[in-house]
Amino acid sequence: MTAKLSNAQIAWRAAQDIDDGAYVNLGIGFPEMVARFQPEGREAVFHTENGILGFGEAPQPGDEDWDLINAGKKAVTIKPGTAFFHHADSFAMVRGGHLDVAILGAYQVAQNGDLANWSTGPKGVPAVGGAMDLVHGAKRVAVLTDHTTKDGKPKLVQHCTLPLTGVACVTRIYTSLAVVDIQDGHFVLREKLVSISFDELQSLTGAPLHLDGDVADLIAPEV
Amino acid sequence: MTAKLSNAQIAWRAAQDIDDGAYVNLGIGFPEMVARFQPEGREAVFHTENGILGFGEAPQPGDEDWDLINAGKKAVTIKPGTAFFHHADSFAMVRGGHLDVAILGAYQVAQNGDLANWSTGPKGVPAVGGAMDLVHGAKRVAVLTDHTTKDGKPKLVQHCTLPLTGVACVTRIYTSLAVVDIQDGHFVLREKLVSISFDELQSLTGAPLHLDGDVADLIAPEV
Amino acid sequence: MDKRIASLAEAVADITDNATVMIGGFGGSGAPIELIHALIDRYLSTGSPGNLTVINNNAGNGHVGIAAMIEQGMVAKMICSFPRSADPRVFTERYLAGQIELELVPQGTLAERIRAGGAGIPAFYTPTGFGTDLAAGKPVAQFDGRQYVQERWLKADFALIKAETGDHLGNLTYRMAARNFAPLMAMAAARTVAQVSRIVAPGGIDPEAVVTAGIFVDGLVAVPTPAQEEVLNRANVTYPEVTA
Amino acid sequence: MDKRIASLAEAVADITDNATVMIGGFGGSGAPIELIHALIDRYLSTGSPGNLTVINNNAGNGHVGIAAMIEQGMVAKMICSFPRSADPRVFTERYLAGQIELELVPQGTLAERIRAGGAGIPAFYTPTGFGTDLAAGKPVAQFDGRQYVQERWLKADFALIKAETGDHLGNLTYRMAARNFAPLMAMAAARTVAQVSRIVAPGGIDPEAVVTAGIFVDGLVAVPTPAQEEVLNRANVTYPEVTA
Repeated sequence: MTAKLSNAQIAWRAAQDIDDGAYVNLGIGFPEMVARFQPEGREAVFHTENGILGFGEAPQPGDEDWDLINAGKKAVTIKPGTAFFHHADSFAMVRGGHLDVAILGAYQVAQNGDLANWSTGPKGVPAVGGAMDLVHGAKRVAVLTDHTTKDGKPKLVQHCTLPLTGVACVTRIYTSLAVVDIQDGHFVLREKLVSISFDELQSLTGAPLHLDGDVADLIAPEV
Repeated sequence: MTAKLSNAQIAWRAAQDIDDGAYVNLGIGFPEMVARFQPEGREAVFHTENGILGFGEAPQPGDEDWDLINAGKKAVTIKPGTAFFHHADSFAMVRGGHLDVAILGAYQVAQNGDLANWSTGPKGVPAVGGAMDLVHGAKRVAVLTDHTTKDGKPKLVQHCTLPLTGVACVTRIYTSLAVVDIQDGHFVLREKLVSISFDELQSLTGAPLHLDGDVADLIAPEV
Repeated sequence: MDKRIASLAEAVADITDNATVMIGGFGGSGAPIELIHALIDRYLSTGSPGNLTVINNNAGNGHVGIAAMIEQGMVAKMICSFPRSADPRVFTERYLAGQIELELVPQGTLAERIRAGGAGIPAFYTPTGFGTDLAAGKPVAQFDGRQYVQERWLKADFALIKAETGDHLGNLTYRMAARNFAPLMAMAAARTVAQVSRIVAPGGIDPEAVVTAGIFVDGLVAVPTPAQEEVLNRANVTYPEVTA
Repeated sequence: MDKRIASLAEAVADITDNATVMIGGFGGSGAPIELIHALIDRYLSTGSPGNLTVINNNAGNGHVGIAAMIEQGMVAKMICSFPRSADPRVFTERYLAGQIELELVPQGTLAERIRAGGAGIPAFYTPTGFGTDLAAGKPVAQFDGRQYVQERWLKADFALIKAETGDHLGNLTYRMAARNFAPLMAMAAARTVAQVSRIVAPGGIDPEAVVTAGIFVDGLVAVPTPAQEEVLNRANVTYPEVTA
């Protein structure tokens, strides 16, 4: 069993790439952790689909106001400079290319940037939310994911077999083992854990990992 | 020379057809006079393209605030219940069918409801403003006009010869001599001045005047 | 002009069988619980309105609000982006049993389709959903080298929304993120009724602060201390209350 | 984050030759006179930016603001709905002499095209203009038995707008009908600069009252007592002042 980053560490790594003042949308669940790890001196402005820009952290338990929630229906708070708006204006921000980065989870990402993250197939109740809008709006669409499924199958694949969220939309993938860019229809390896060899990583990846310059060490603190 | 209604009297007549609480847009110039003649006990809500609903009368000279103007760039006032909004919301009100009536001027109206009121031809500087939006938005599109041009030519015509503002959009015409509806591609005479015969009126009209029930007397007070 | 309606029962009296009803809210924020429950009351006492198509971001949570409408069998079809919730059993069971239809729409497309309905735009192009199952069968077109999907407007017979302050003319303000879909739905429905926490005379809302102008609102009913769906669900409330 | 810009000159420094510039305002209400005049100053001292395409509802009035830009020869093309005014001579003379291009757009279509540019909607259908000269050559389509014209989004390299209060993050409020096109243009331009009468720290604007969220604004510059175009024109002001 290879050592790998925890979800929190993956989120930490993704947070390092967010500039001060960036407008950011974090997907429901795991990607929401990114907000905790903003580097010292940088402050991103967080957008949530249901009509808030610049919201703050979760309130103390018992202080929730259920008119003040994020897209995951979790209570948030306002900060100086928060703005409220309706859903059409909210998605104008998304679709109009005004967000600097959207960070989402994934079931599968293909080497051309196709993303599958909303449906595991025809069974059950389908639900999409704002994911299909986010992947075609933000300037950068990043994915946070374990490098493989629980049973060891690649999540970085040649072609997605699950229903697509968007075509050729992902620009960077932060996994439990590596940082991979999508470039000209290829996976390009940017960083990997020191503890894993290129060949091992390739064997856990469903499509060729290309090289474009040095591969840096992927290092994340205990968080 | 036949007796005819003054512009103010035409505006008065049009005002009688506006219900209490109706949402109304009045075109620049002559149609603006309609606001003066709201019948006792009725109060319409006036919309102006540049983002005000429910504005009030002109301010006293010297009291103008030039951030508070109507589409004709004339100063207006606010009233209790006024709302401000941006241009896209303003034309959502128009295009979305939320206005009860738009009242406009005309160069020509055709028997199928085509309206020409924005351009007298290729000479000069063309300018359209919101007219083309208004004619396709309001539930009723009424026109105020002299029955003929200054040199006696019909303004109610078989086909417009001037550039169109909109196709098959006008529903009623208030002229200096008559009230005429557009119905199934025909002019239908509803009211005429007592002093003019049907044949005289027909001779001043560029397409057949149909009858559908009684023709009422067109009576307007001195205003 | 005075658009005030005296009672919740009166506010929902015009909704007919087979109607399409937009209901404001995103999860519990902005959910017009009292209007919805008044509609359920009417259905339970008269058998109408039934066979409704409901447009909302979600498909109900727990056993109150839209979930309670579904539970009572009033809803034939949901148009929504995210029919999941903390307790989605009511919708899920009926959906899996084929007893309720679902039209799944990406959230931004849902919002834009409703706005388009209100703004007189019959169709528009969006990059959202291109190449996915949710765009299957829809016209596509290329603009400036990029592919887009054509989406149609969405209109409704009625909209039931929750606002914060309303004046007699129907001008509305909202409370924080409870705004969400309400201003759009108010534009897109033939008849819009708002429940508001506070009714004021015209002039009681700053003209700059009006979010929904009165032209989009047909009636408003005062509900001074509205229930919050999230709070009801955390208390395991069922509507109507099961009495022994 | 602090989007304040120290001077008007700095605020307009990035605008390049051949740029497309949206300028807020409807007639004099909302016209960002000080930003426009700063741009004219730059042009007069450096010869740049020239050959501009300007998007505004009108085409200038008198000899200040956009009329003064045209008079100085900076503007190659106007996109507007109503190039008439109390004193339209500057535009009229150049237009009739073939020295300036005009794209005439119905006012509601102009607003919606700008909103579409800001909202990522590359094209939409509208009933406006169908069957008229202004729709000549545009695709048409039928929806539910009615004919519509396809219109494209409108974007710009820069937007210059006037607002009332702005905070350091770029959140803006407007003053009465001076709002008009500004919130749309702020969305549709790659770079938006606002002149504001008052700058406040974040928190100085009620989150409910924000009309333009900071995400749409790149810079703001304080102009505490802005000139009103209408007042300048009634006083027969010419910019720049003709000195003896």
